[in-house]
Amino acid sequence: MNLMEYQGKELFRRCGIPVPRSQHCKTPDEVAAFIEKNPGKWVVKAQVLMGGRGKAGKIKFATTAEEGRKVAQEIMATPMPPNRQNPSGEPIHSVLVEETLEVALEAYTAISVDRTTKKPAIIVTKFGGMDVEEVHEKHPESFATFFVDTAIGYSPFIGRELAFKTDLDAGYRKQFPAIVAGMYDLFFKYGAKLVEINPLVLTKDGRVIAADAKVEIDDDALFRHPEFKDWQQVLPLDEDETLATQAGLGIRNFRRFGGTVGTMANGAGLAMGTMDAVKNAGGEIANFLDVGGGANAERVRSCYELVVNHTGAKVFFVNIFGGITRGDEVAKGIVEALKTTKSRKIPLVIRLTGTNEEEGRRILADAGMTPVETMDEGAKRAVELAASGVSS
Amino acid sequence: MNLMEYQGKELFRRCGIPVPRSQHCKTPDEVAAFIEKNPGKWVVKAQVLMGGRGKAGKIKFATTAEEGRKVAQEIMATPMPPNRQNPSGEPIHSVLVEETLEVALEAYTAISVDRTTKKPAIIVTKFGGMDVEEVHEKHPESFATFFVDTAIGYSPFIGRELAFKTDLDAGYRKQFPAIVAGMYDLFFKYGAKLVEINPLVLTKDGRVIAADAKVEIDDDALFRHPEFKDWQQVLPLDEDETLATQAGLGIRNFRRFGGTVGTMANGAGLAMGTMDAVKNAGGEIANFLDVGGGANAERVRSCYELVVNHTGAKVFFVNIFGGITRGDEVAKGIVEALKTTKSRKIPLVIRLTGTNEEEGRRILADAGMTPVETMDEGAKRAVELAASGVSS
Amino acid sequence: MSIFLDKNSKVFVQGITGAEGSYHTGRMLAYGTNIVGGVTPGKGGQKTEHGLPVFNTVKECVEATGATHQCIFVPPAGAADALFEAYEAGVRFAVCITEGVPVHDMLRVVGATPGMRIIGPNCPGLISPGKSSIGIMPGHVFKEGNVGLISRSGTLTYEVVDGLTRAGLGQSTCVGIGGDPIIGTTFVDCLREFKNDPQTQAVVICGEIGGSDEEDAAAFVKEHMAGTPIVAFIGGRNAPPGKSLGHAGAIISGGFGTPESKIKAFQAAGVPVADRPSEIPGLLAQRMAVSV
Amino acid sequence: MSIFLDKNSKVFVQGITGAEGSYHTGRMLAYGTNIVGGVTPGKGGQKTEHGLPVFNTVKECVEATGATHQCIFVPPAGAADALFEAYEAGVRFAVCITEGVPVHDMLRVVGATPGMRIIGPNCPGLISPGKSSIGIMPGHVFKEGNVGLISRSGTLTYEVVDGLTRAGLGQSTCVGIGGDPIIGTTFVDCLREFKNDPQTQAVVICGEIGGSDEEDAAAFVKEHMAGTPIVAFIGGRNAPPGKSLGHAGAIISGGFGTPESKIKAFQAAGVPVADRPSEIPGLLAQRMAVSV
Repeated sequence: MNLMEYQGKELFRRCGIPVPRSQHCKTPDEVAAFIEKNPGKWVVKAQVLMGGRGKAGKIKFATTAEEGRKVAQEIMATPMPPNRQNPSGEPIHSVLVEETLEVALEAYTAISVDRTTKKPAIIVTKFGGMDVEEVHEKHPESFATFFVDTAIGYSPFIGRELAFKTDLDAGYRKQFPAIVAGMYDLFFKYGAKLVEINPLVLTKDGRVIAADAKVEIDDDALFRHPEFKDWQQVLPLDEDETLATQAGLGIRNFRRFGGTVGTMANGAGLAMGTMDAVKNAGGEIANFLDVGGGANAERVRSCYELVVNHTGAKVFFVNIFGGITRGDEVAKGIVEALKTTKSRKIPLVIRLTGTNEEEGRRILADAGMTPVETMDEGAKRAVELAASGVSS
Repeated sequence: MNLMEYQGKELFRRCGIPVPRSQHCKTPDEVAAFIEKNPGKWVVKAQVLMGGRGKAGKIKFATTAEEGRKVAQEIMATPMPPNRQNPSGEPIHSVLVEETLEVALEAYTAISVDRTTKKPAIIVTKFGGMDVEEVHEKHPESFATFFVDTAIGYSPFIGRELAFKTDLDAGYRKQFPAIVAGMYDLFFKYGAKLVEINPLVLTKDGRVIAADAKVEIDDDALFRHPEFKDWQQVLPLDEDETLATQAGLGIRNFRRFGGTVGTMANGAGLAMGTMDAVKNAGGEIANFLDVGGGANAERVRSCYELVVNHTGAKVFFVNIFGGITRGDEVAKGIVEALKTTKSRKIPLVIRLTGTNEEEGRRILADAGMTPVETMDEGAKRAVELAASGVSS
Repeated sequence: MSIFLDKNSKVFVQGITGAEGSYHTGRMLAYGTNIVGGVTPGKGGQKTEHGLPVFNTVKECVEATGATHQCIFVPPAGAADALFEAYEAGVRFAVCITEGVPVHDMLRVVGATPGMRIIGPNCPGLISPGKSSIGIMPGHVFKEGNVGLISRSGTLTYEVVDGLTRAGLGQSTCVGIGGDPIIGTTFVDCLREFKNDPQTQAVVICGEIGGSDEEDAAAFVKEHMAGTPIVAFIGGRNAPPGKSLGHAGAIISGGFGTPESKIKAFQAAGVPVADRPSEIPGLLAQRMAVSV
Repeated sequence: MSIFLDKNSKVFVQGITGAEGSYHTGRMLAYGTNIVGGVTPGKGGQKTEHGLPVFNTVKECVEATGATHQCIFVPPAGAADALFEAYEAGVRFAVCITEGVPVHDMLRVVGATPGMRIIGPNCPGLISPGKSSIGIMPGHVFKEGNVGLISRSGTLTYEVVDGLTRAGLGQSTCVGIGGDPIIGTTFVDCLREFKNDPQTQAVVICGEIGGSDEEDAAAFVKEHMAGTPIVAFIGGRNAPPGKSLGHAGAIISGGFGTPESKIKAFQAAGVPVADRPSEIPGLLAQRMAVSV
């Protein structure tokens, strides 16, 4: 779960990371009222999850209440422009009104999870305020990383070491270890997978302040933080994620690709393997669908309807290799789905093996269906059926 | 630093340990006003650091506002009766008005620092509500201890293991691991050396509640918790501790014993050794005084006045073996003390060796003083002088 | 031989009275796994439907049964606690089947349990065919033999093994290491064991997009196992970049983690990468024929 | 030989530009300690008044100088951080002079630095007479020889050593282990080293009331060092029970920790306990004569 800037900064505040003075506003009127009461030079920033707010004209300045109302209206009038990963853009429901900083320098720092060392990794470069991947291409030598021993945890020497190694300006040094301490605290306390400050500003009057906040919370840790429930609801799911949720799947278990061969498998690995098999057989994939471990009949039925009603599938390739998932349950679900569904019907290709496969095959046989033997065979048959348009 | 019950319970609350509903009151009027607004059966408990409140009649019940005022007056009218360790008793400045619990069972649990394993130790027995040392004498087999690996920290299995091992009633089991989690959290978060709940009550309606709270904070960790400043001021120092503080010493660096040989040494070990030496030479010790490492002239002067003015010393044995403490500084302090003090003068026996001993001896020689060579020699001479009453 | 697990390994099941725990305990017993008991707090002293003793704590279980191998079927919130409990009770081998364990719990576990071998979490377990199985793998697909297999995926593993078995290539030990970002045992950890296992003559590595475990494995093979017949497969090659498909670990990030990066690494180590699971047995048989 | 420290041990001083750090660096250099540099964040690149290089971090210091022994003179709030910094930089021997380190910091340090030998905190350091000294002990009191000494107290140690030296009994290594509740190195840790040190022929143990380190030491001697001439001393025997005198560790609690308990333990191990420091040389000489 990605947090918006204002949410990330709220967590920064709770963990003692300095942030600019700000007010989160849901309407242009609120913006105007706030600036009215708090004269000064303010920046109004769209609160969205997509990047590229600056380029999209979604960050503007205001010094008067009227100006604040006007720029907020402009910002919120249109959604963020679409990009490849967010084809429908992102609507803007609120803005953050924030003090403008007299910036002397901008650095970059983040904590994330490193798979290789199995440790939290703290990353620093003195080049902040830019796209960090671009900086990494241009100045790879400017980065330093510290992998934290979790048995020790964060200790101030880590911040010092990183500051000296990356040649951070001396103005940062005194405050930097405490800021990283706050980030590490946030990382564990709230189950974050990423805590990123870009830029970490050194102001002309010597303060070090997190001018932006990017925080990603581990979805698996959300059960520990019921307080995020409210925040979760304001985050827009894309269409595929919404459909997945409605079908009772995890938000990442369903994804559409526009082809004609619908797929469903148990387990992400096999689901990806099934797509690979369809591709290898010359077909175009309609979707990725991982029905999950231990799927029951009801879940199978809802997945059938999801693929049939919401993708361009002309055939539905069901590929189950049972471990924790039981073949009889899946077979029951398929039979029931076909019996009860009011959706259009498309040809089914079923591959069913592993746990309780005999019973599953018997249930399918009783309903007049004959499963294929292997994944490749099933993929081939599905691609043929999609091409021919024949009904099963 | 020991905390009073209401302070300990405030920390319990912050760490999620259930405590009875309560109100801390500084006057009988406050007690009456609280009970007036909150009808029910209340218990009024003196807030003191000394044990034995029940036996001393400092815990009383009240069901009406008038009764509350009356018992609070009675409790606060006289100090806690003196005992050997607190010869002047302890004044009562406030009471805790607390809901009475319908007690089904009482257990005991604590976390402290174990020197041998170098780990936090969690201790449990199902026999609570009594003097724990007495319980330990009678039912040593009822205790279980878990030494926590700090790299792992507290994990709920620890609470479960302790509950099963000590045969805690099943009514405790569900809530117990979370309560110990809160205690462990408090232990590290606030730098406690002891967190003790006695009794941990299981109520008749199935709640598990900390009915008392004993918390000792590590004095060395107080710098991390400026918020304890307020609490620190209400804790009564005994007379020796007050004198130590006034002389610029740590509160544990000065203690009086009623004898005639005053002592001062650098380092607690040598200070205790000096007392042993005086005892061995047949003398009665006036005091323990550890002037600390790296003592300067000014500190030496204030210690001289402390011993001369506030003990029954007839002679003052100064025993310095310099490591981090420099002999010249100590010598300067002695000379200056004698020159400037307006206190009565008593014979001095000085032993000065270690770091910068030559310079120190020269300074003393210039002032007409001749140090003794060894600790035993010094002790013997001091005891003789105390007995003879001769002035140096 | 085999790695990590054999006929004599004494296994206990954490969460043995839960629905999943109980069901798979039955299946493991049926496969021949030497399960000696289980743990469910508050049910100590009872017997499971299979007649196994239940204990309140791991410590009691280990003391009473001498169990050495833990199999975890508890909810995500309790997985780290179960691992710590086993570690403190002296257990040094654990398999965590649980899916959805918070990544920070695993960071803490991995950092504070030196010397403990943890398989998973979010994994199907491991099996030494003909000897013993810990986890949820469907035993009848496997066949005893001399191919070691390591996989990040669960069900894809069965697919691959099914092909091996049909081709007459039996397995020494198959380890499903799990697809989470932080796992206890990596490809390299397993390769190190296979290298020293006399039964294992060849290895199949089933990787996935995302992370750098495959690249690390390729580097290890290059340096230490150049003579061993090894075939690799990379799942999710048709997943679009930047989209996270199911496994939290399978997010393509930076240059590492792309199928191209992994294939290149394996090729540099002389390890052929199968285009589809069904090609694996043929490629492996070729390599084994050459090496003999 | 000697334990922990000899002429070649490369020492660096953390907090070398502070008042105490700088002063005692000079004294250690004068004694012959092989100090190769020091650390003060922000002063990297400078030289100390003694001409030693100053580094910003321990890592830089270790990489540039090959230092292996850390001597800490930082304020209490920074002691744990200094130890962790050294540990992560690969240093495995540290002496923490700092007094007033929070007990929880030491609990965390001791639990998370396996394999690191930490002396202290709140200790005078250690000295291998004639070779090297780390800490604040007054070198001129010591004399090279074959008596190992371990003490919880600082200044009392000097008292005892002074007596040994005057009696012609030189020392192999003298370790002031510190008087705090949680210390890195205990009597037993030191005894284990002395047992294997060819230079050390006899040992003096200077204990104190409180804790159970002395009892543990007595048990170790009984089991492993029965033939070695050893004499003990217990400080604070005239401290009243329940009163805490100076050292937080010297609080009498329960049955353990009383002078009686400690004396009894040593006597059971055949270790004579001196009534006063001045008796130690005589008792030790007696034991050494017998054992020769």
